[in-house]
Amino acid sequence: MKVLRHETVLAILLAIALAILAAQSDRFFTVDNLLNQGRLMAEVGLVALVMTFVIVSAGIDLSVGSIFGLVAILLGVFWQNVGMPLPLAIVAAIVVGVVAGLANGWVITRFKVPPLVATLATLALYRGLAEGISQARSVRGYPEWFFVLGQGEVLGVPTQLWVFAVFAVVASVILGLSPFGRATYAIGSNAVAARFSGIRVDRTILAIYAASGLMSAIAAVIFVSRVSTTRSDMGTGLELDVITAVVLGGTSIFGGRGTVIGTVLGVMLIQALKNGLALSGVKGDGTIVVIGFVLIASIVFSNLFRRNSDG
Amino acid sequence: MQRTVEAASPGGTPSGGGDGAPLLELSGMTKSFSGVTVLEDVSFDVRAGEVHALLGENGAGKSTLIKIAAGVHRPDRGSIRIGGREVSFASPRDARAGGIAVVYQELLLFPELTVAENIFIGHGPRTAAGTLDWRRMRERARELLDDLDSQHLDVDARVGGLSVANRQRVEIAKALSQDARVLIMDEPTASLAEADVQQLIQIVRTLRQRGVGIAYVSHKLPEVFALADRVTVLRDGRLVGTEPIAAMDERKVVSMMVGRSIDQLFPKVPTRLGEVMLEARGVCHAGVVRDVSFQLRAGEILGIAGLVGSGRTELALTLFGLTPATSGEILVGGSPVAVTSPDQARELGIAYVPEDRGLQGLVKPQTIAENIAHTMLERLRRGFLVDRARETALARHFIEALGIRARGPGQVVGQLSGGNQQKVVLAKWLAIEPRILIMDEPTRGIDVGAKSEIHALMSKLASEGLAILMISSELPEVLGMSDRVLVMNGGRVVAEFDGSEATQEAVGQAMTLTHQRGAA
Amino acid sequence: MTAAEVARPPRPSLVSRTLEAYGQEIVVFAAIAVLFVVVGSVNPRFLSDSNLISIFSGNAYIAVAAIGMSLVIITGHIDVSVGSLIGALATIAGTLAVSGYPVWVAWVVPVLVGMAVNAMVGAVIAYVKIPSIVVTLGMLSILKGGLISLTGGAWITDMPPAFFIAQQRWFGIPSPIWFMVALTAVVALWMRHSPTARMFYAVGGNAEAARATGISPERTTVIAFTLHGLFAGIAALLFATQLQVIQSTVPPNLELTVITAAVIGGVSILGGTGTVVGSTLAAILFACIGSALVFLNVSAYWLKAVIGLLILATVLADMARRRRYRRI
Amino acid sequence: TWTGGDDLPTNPLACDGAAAAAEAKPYDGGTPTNAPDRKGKEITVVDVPKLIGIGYFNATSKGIADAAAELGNVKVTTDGPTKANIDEQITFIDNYITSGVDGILFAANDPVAIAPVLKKALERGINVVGYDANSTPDARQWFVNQAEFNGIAKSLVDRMAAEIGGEGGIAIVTSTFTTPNQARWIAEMADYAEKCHPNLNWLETVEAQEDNVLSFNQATTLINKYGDELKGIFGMTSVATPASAEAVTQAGQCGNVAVVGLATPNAMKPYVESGCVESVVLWNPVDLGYAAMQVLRKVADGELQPGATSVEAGKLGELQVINGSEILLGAPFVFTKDNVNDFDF
Ligand SMILES: Nc1ncnc2c1ncn2[C@@H]1O[C@H](COP(=O)(O)OP(=O)(O)OP(=O)(O)O)[C@@H](O)[C@H]1O
Ligand SMILES: Nc1ncnc2c1ncn2[C@@H]1O[C@H](COP(=O)(O)OP(=O)(O)OP(=O)(O)O)[C@@H](O)[C@H]1O
Ligand SMILES: [Mg+2]
Ligand SMILES: [Mg+2]
Repeated sequence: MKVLRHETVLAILLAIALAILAAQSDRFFTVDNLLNQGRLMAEVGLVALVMTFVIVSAGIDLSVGSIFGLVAILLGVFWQNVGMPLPLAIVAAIVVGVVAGLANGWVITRFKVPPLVATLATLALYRGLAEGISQARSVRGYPEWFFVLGQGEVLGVPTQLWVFAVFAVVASVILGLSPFGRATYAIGSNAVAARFSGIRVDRTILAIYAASGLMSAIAAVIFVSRVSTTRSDMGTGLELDVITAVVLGGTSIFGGRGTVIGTVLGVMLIQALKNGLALSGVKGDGTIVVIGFVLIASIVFSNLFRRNSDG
Repeated sequence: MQRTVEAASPGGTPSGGGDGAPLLELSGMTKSFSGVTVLEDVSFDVRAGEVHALLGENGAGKSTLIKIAAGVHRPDRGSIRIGGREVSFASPRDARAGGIAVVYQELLLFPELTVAENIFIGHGPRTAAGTLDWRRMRERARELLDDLDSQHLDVDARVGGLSVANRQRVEIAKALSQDARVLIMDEPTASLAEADVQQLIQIVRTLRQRGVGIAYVSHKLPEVFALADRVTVLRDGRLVGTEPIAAMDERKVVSMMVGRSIDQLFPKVPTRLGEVMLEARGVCHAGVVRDVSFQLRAGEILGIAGLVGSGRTELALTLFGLTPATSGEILVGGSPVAVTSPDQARELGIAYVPEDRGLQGLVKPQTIAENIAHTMLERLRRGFLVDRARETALARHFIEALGIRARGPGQVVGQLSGGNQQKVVLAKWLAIEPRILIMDEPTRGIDVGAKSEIHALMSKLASEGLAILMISSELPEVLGMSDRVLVMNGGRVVAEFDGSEATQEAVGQAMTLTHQRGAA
Repeated sequence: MTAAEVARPPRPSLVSRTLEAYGQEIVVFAAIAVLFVVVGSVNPRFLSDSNLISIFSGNAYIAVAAIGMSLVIITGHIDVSVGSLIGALATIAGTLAVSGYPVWVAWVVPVLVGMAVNAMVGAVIAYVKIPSIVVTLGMLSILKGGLISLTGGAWITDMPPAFFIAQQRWFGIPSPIWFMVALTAVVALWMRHSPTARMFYAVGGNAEAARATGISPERTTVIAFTLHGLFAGIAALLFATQLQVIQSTVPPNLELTVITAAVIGGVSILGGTGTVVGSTLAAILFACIGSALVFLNVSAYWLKAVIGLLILATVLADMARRRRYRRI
Repeated sequence: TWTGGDDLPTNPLACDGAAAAAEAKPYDGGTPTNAPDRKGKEITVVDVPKLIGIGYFNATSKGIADAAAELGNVKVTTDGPTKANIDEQITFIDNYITSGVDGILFAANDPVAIAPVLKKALERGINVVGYDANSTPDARQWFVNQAEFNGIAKSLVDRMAAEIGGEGGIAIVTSTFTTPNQARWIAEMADYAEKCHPNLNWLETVEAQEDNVLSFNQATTLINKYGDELKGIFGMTSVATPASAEAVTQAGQCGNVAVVGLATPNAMKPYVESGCVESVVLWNPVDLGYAAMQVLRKVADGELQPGATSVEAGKLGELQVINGSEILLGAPFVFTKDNVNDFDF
């Protein structure tokens, strides 16, 4: 067994980071600020949860950012131009997100296109659809109640943080303890053997990519509610932030290894660095550099530990 | 040109057992992986013009010893001599420079590259300008393959599309391309059908005539006795002994290998046959399975013999729903069923132990318990979750029942030896309590000890009423274990024998004769 | 005669073997041809040599970068940081040029830096055994952030005229086109005929087999990345000297464009196959699409959508082709 | 012609340049809740532009720094996203609110998206002043307007008309169709041209992000596509304009294709000097930043109160307050061969 799991390494790293940052600025380690950070990291966090499944199953989904943008735009278009009632518009937009995810899964399973290539294509495609549909118009003026999701609080905690927490628990249970999770790991480390064991490989993969679309969509709705407007360029570059968080969380990019807890820690660590460094007077560009180093370093460490522990 | 097996006919040509300084001499080899000692003070040498067989159970350390000789692993202790001169290999390149070529157990080829390039990768013929000389590369590849009379092999074909047997040929050609003085072969016949084995034996003999020294690892004793001049046996990483072949017989070798004597190799006890469990009526798949019909009864072991590429695996895949039948009818327990996916097959009580353990059978980085659970995910479900307790219990039960040598349910499968890995595959399918068990090459690459245990298991299961369909390229196994024998060729069932009337000659002949007809 | 002989399909014809080996290149080339015919018939000006020349020279740097990316992917790795690297090298080149160093210094140094940086990256990947996507994701951030913090994002202007190598015309053809064509040709031949280059294919195809054959996957990886750095450096030069102004920031999404070019060009993301001819053709294809949409009066709103569809189409075509030739 | 941007109404100026009667609007900006008395005290200010690393915002932050230095009692830092990305910009501002700055200067990537976080700032008693790109008025106190949309539209179109003799095909290279300012300007330009220069033939508008090589390629494509039909190119960003000029130069079309656009002088000098570009329209972004900083100081000192009609902005003198809570920097400035060398930003 491993002496020191990657998750442990991360937890320690996070603790250290929090300590240092708290020492740097007395405004960092306050309930207010931390909760606020929770609000800011919710979108990336949600997408990262499912991206963990995707990567554990030895896949990757580069199109999340574009689905995010597409759903945001459609939400606005359905509501304003099509004239649906907002709740319906939300549902409809999310459905489209799921379909977009399914399409990814379909191309991957049906035509055996490597996920990276398939989603590279849909990355452009979905973003293009978003821009084409939006015709560069942004939709604004949503009713107040809608902002509860992105700007409101429940029991003093940002709404989306609750959403994130719930999904995080659900996701970690599914991946860690459910038959579906087992299937995901099996597929990730040897898809052929999984198929030969009667595991429904294609169906599982379809489900995973659909879930990826779903979660991107939900994140998009939350985001629109947070910034109270929609634009076709929303979510640009989201995929890299998400993948960084997941990989930092110890999920093996080759599949078969990784946990949701790790991902959550990864997301939190990144957010803590972004915020804490800013508060300690480090500029945005400096922060990016630090995150880059932390990513590489953390993987190096846990690799060394794994090397020593189980040959 | 089919030759019958010269099982147990002692000795190779007298030219063997060449004298003078050994071409390759390994002495006092000790090697451990992350604390685990897998070789301890082993000595082994190869002389010019001899075949020196290296035997031992799975995990005995044969491949490791070979990888040391090939410069892949560095020994912790011990010395390597070539022609009496002490050397040390920093990399496989050094070993090759020293005239040592290896045909590895897990064929190490480049699927995307052509046959010719696979043969010459790293030492291709150069033009004056120092660039690769493709024309000469292809010519020489052609010559080498013709030497191995594999005229049919296209030097421009992508290796990824070749059959196991053909990949094997490419590997050997690759080894010969470096006109090595020492050729090491690690289980070269593990995945070959009889005909190809015979061919390989011929090749090895020819090489020996040319004065090449050959180290030969195999679990198949007949071919060892047909080829070897000397035999060295390892057990648990230690040297048990080195003897001239003349001084040995199968029993002695086996007892040296497993440290006890194996009472019986093919312990099939005839059982009372129950009703028909599985029936195929004119089953076809694409071009590879053609109009196959047969009946399989409870308690019966139905063996399928055939040459490589004869479509036995394809038949199994069709029955198991991986490549659904394009026409024909499959009946399970007398009622017609449509099997279009493995999970359907599983629900029908059909289990399939595939031919490629590593690729199709197991998820090596996962534990024994997890691997067994793969066929049972739905049944182990409690609420939304996998019942860990039952999962572990299940694994414990089978480790017990099948005598899997492992630290426990939590041990990673990749660390087990071949035989025990095969038992885990068997376990994960017995877990579903199948009515029909299809076993494809059930003992491929498995040592005699583990082999006889698996055979014992098979006949026990049969006697408990399981219907077993056994595909094997090892004729003795087919003959020894089957109640009935089907012979397949070109995707067709071309002959059927009752256990009693099935003999080496009859079956072998049926295979080739029909094969000739099929060709014409 | 042997059993396997029966199983052996008849030796495929030269045509079908060419199709198998160079199918993707052919698909992409066909796509370009179709594009030319269609757009040309709608608006002949598209085929005017002035337009073709500016399409090619304006995007040559992507093709050059894609050459290096192809090497890396063929070797079984990937680099998502190339965009940032090119941005950084371009800035270095500009800075040197304006701070009065001789022009050739401003040309050579960035290339050397590119090689050095990527050699390091390659070493970390190969010897510390960290997946390339992880290391390069990190590099992406480091280079991007580092660049801004160092330059403050100030633009670089009034470099000496001699510096603008990409604006020179040789025999009436802009130099970037020469670079693109020459480098592609040389590398393509080298990849086919140099024993060293074949190691990329070996390692990408089966690293373990390569090791057992005496090829060091580690060394090969480092070499591949170092060369990748070389081409990134050259690309950066073309990129930097095309205009009078150098934005000392990272060109947006460049890494995705470059990777896409390589992949659409037929370089298997799984490693072991592909040619740089394919990646260059793919880069040209994208350039043509960008221009063609303007000519076809397709609302620029739909540009990305069209590109996405096109990528999907080429990939599916490739998969269909592979299916035809896959033997099991 | 142009379909993008927002659906807000346009308001083209009179062709003769008679200023449209600016109807006096009441103050519609927001107010910080119980802001501390900052009069004369040293304040820390953060400047969060749309993005960092482009010449234009380097210039504005230079102006801001100058003003701060001149005032002596302001500590100001410029920080922002490397891409014009609303999410990151919001995060930056949010972080600085937490870190407890006294004042925030911003140039919004999206007027509505940025509003909530700005309001949060106001609630925390922070002074908020915008420049270059506005937010919804109630989310900030004042906005320093470099020049009104219709004013910029007028001078751009007038310059173009003058250079190409009032008729011919013209095309536009802009950043993205979603960028609010550019969208507004183009909308205003289209209507103004319709009204005052009916013979200008609007051919096409292309996107080029803030990427100068892409801008160059797009401009080149336009030149190749329309040949002689194309008489002029508008560059709508400080990136697109020099790139377009370069495209015209490299295509050997100087004199045949006019380039008029918004840009910073340094980037344009080569083309202005070579005569390929006659005139560059721009307010002076350094002044813009300078004014914004001055205004923020005045607000902090409580010297600029709602209802004021003008404000004294250091060396820039009196700046007039327009439609409610905006401060007008002045008419857009035109750089030509004669004066371009007097500027360095
Ligand atoms: N790289 C490795 N790391 C750790 N253990 C290893 C490694 N390679 C081999 N082993 C262990 O060393 C022992 C000997 O392995 P080896 O492959 O030499 O046995 P073998 O005689 O070839 O068995 P088989 O007949 O199944 O091929 C096995 O227990 C195996 O698990
Ligand atoms: N690992 C492999 N990769 C690619 N193709 C394979 C592989 N193994 C087998 N094949 C293909 O499948 C066919 C089956 O190979 P195999 O040697 O198992 O014979 P078979 O067709 O399974 O029939 P049998 O089981 O009777 O030998 C071969 O003709 C070969 O082309
Ligand atoms: Mg072995
Ligand atoms: Mg088989």
